[in-house]
Amino acid sequence: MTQDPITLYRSMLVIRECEAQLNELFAKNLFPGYIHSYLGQEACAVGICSGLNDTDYIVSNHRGRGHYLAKGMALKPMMAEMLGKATGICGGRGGEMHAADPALGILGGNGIVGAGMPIGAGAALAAQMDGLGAVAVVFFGEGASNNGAFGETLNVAAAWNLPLIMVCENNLYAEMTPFAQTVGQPDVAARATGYGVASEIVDGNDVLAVRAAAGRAVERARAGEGPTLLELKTYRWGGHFEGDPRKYRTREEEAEWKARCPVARYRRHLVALGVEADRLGSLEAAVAAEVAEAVTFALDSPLPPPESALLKVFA
Amino acid sequence: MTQDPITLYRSMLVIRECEAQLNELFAKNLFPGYIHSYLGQEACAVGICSGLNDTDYIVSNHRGRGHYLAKGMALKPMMAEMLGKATGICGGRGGEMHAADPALGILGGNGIVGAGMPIGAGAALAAQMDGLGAVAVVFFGEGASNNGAFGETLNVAAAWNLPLIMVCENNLYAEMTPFAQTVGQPDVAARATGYGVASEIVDGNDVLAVRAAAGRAVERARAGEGPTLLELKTYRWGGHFEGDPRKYRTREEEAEWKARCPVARYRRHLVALGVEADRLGSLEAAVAAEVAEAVTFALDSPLPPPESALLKVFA
Amino acid sequence: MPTKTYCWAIIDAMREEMARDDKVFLMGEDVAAAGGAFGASRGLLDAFGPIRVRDTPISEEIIVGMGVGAAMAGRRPIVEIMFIDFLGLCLDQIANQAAKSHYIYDGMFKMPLVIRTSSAVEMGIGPHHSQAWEALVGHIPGLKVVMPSTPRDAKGLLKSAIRDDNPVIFIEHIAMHRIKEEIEDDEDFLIPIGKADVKRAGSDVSVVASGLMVARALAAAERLAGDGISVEVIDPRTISPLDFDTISASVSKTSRCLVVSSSHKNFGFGSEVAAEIGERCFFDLDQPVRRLSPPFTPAPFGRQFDQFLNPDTDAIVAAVRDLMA
Amino acid sequence: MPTKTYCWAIIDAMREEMARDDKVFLMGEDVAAAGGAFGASRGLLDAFGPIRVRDTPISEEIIVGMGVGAAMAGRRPIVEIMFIDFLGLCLDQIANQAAKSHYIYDGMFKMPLVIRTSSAVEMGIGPHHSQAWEALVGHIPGLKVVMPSTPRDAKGLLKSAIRDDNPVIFIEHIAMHRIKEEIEDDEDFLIPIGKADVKRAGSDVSVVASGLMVARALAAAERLAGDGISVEVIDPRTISPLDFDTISASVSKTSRCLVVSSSHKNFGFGSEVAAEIGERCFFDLDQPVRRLSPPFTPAPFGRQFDQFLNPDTDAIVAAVRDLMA
Ligand SMILES: Cc1ncc(C[n+]2csc(CCOP(=O)(O)OP(=O)(O)O)c2C)c(N)n1
Ligand SMILES: Cc1ncc(C[n+]2csc(CCOP(=O)(O)OP(=O)(O)O)c2C)c(N)n1
Ligand SMILES: [Mg+2]
Ligand SMILES: [Mg+2]
Repeated sequence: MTQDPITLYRSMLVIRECEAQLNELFAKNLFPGYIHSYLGQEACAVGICSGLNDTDYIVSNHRGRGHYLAKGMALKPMMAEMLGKATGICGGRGGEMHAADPALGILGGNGIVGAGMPIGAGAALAAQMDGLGAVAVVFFGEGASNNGAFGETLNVAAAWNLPLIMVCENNLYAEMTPFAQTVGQPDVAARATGYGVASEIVDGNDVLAVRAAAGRAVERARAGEGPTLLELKTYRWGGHFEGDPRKYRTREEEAEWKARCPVARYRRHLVALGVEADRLGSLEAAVAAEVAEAVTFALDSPLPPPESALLKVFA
Repeated sequence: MTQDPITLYRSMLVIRECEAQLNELFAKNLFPGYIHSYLGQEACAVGICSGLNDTDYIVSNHRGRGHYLAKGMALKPMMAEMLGKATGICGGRGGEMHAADPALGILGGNGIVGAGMPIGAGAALAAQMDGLGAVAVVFFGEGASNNGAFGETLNVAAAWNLPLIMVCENNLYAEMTPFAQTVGQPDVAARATGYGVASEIVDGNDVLAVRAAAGRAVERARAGEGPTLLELKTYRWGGHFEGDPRKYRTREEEAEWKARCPVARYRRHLVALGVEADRLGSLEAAVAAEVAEAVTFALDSPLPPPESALLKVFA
Repeated sequence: MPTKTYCWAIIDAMREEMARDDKVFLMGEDVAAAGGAFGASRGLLDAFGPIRVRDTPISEEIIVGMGVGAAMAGRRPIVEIMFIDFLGLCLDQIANQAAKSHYIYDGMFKMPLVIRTSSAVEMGIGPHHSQAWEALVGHIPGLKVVMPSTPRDAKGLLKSAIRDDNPVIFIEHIAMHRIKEEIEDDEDFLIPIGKADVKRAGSDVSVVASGLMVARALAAAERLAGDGISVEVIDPRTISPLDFDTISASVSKTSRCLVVSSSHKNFGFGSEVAAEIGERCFFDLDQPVRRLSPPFTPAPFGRQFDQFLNPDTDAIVAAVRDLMA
Repeated sequence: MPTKTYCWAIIDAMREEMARDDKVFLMGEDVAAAGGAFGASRGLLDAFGPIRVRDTPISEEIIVGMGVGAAMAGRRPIVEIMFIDFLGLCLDQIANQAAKSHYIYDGMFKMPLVIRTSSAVEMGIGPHHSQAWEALVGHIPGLKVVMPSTPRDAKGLLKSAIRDDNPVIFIEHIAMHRIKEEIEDDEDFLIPIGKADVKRAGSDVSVVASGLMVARALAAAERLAGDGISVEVIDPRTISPLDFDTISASVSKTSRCLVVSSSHKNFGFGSEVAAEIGERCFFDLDQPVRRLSPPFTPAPFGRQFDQFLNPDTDAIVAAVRDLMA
């Protein structure tokens, strides 16, 4: 992935627009099922993936659209997948929590919290065996760090010096429960040391900070220096899924975090760098149009035929 | 449990004798199945349990005789259980890896590495709810610390401030694999901090050091100050089970550790304290005789009737 | 008698039993402050406080495992595993610990542990939130597996499960949460575990239906009655131990048996019933025991697939007609 | 043809396939330096080095899960879970990840993962090392479940499993490690997954026997032949997908069927066979399909219990005589 500032901004915008337009669909009752919104976390996926190649792997979770898009998944098949359409990247079988693209090293999402960690470690192991310098990234929420797979994965990654980057997007809540209420120690990154894994805590709303930390971690991994755990402190603007009344937190807290909007922040940075507002404006319009086109494509696409449920149980 | 020095020594001796006499049975082909010997780790169980009451809980693992005896399980039913006899404390159904005694808070062994940890946390939770100051201890090997249950348990114990003492007997090997080869960081205790759990590394062959550390941990737990992880550095003299040819380590390493014998070491301490060798000698003879009696009792006891396998599936 | 939803029946059962016995407590993900991911523990935190109604970390293995330990130490835990699809993360604690402790330790410990979990079959949420795994846990000795199909059954069975000294897996169906039924207003209203319920009497065909399928079997029976086919509908209510006596008594009478469930055909609920009834009622049967089940595939995302994969009333009607042919 | 033990047949299969395809690698607890907890990977570390033969931490969930990830990234992992009793610690990775990825992702990923595991039924090691869980994994769509009963079958099936692009659970039986058999000395000697094997032809009764029970069924057949009863012994070899065509062809011929296995009766292997054969062969059967299985209890410590709980040759002989009565 390229790292030029405009591309970086564009990548965040695409995610932002997708989430916004999906929420509109949901409000209009046009979305089949749950939406796990990525609004507010755009800098995480984009910062991390901006330093990865197509040959690097990512493993996502239930909140995966940001990851898919940042790693380069094409908009239309991604969007169609979310709506469960036949034109989706998985033919609509995976749906909102499951998309993948082998050509880009996107090894899928997951409906099981934490289950992606061992899968990421396995991809890192394969990459290490291949010896071509590829790395694997696992995205997971802070809630997932309480699952047993977390400790097992950190340990084996350290023991085997795997080129694995564990990216914890700490958005403070796991479903309706504040993370702080389920732990004895609030920083996920602090758990790495005990397993012999390097770690950093990063402002997850600052795409440049995320990108820089990712760069360090990727460099270490490619150099054979082993795994890193990055904890990105961030916030999900929406509920656990759309429609969640968010009784577990205050509207003030939400407003505070929205004021730290990662997209607006990077936009200000670009303006300060001298990028003209016009250029950004037309980029924003272009992205909105592109996403709208993808949404239309997805809406207009047919559902997969029910009988296709019987196919592909086995290779 | 009392803490007087002779009782402490006696407790270690009982374990030592049991292990020695069971190994003899095994050599004579009189033992039905595997023996996971506790030889060399006597100071761990005794040091920990010497500070516990009958109302405190322990949860053991596959290498459990030391724990059972140190917590006070009667010799004969314990020994008969090991041989799977009807007079065993579980009627011989549990066998070598499973004994329990509700009256003494001994909540069983386990054939599944790591599975005792959540059970211990559950007992600690019950103790906390009871509000009577009881604590729960889980014994596990360093190998078990690589299992997912370990991180989950540390986390919840810290989050809920459970009166739980996690006792890792680090005897350097898990079956035939050296611990150091399966981790990125060799101290299990170091993993506690990241989860917000207090920890100590202790010389597991020094019963007084273990007892002191256990005392501190128990005190914290009873005072409502939460969990502690104690890592006791020790060594199992035998193989993973009797008959294991121990190709994964050197006879020199074994000799070094035998020179650090926890029983002999405490005996020297007692002699230095002025206890007469005679008194110790007759204690040793008495314990040997008592264990021999238990072995005879066990050998002479009948097997449970096969049809009893159909009983007690449900309460 | 008050009318309650399936969801409130579950809440009521827990509230009544928690009030009755202070050893009972509830823990699981989002069960306390949020009142349950599906609202099935609303009000319990307020009623019983944070010691007895606890939000856990996302740690399925210790959710069950702490339940095991707390039960061994004298409590009567109710633990919640949000979706039955997550059982793979805690099956060791279920199958090797909870189910075997009473047995291994010669009856010295009771294991009054209820594991509440939900099936989301047919809700279109995709492959990790759509499974019917009652047969999986049905294969484990020492467990009881309960699957209520109506609000009243849910309440009476859950109360029995909480009072039971054995580990009980209690499988709720999210798709049924809002259905309503009149329920006895009696604190000691219990439905026994291990007893099947003849939901409709009939004489021509026995339809054994569980969970979501009970209502469809009843609807099918109604339609078939119009054609003069009299269908007996049996809801086992308890998957393990299965009440074969009730089922075989029915089949001996009707000579025909259809089993309908959300459990995959292969190694599933239907196979267990067909094997045992095929044996017990061999000389009474006019036709082999037939199974209507989802085919042996995962469930893709989307309701259209669920509808295609799972038996509906039409399919039951057709299968019964086939049996009568 | 060289004579090999069951254990060496397994080693040979892995060695040949690892030599043939450098994408194949092995990981598990004690599989490398120690050559396997039961010696079933002796020599592989020396032959292929520490990159391809790896000792793992005691972390069952990631042993399987890393296999899943490595397979998605182009490798062909063989992972070992020491005892099948430990599957409860990794069932999510097996059932939700390995078994479903090809399906969910519309065939974009293959899942050439072999999960080798051992059953220790009847070895007296007690409740956590004594289970026959083939039916448990048999209930999961997307998995293949293979259970060889002889050295030759073990080799041919394991080689097929390694070459298969789907996840395969390969269940070894420790009690059979030392039995010997002649095996073809051919690097491409394969036994197809999904095909049952008629281990002995006969005309009066079909005995479907799996795993440890095959040898007993054959011994029983030998004894019964002396009484003039001709027994056909069918070893399914593959538990899922089950080759019902071969079994039903046999039962159509014999009109009588007994299923013998180490799998619990309830929701077990026998129920699956009895249900399907009871349906397919209903009008051919003279007697119901009978199941000989351990009763529905855990296994206590000690061989006397195992002998009591598990079917032996006498029991098979008696059951066949009953069927003929
Ligand atoms: C094993 C498992 N347990 C529980 C759930 C239900 N669940 C889905 S998302 C979620 C919260 C995850 O929180 P976190 O990891 O912080 O990710 P976030 O949703 O905040 O991005 C839970 C509990 C699940 N899908 N899988
Ligand atoms: C879940 C599980 N995995 C593997 C095993 C096989 N096993 C039994 S003991 C053991 C080693 C345990 O090592 P450690 O925890 O260090 O205890 P130690 O035997 O050294 O006391 C293993 C791998 C098991 N019983 N359970
Ligand atoms: Mg979160
Ligand atoms: Mg050890």
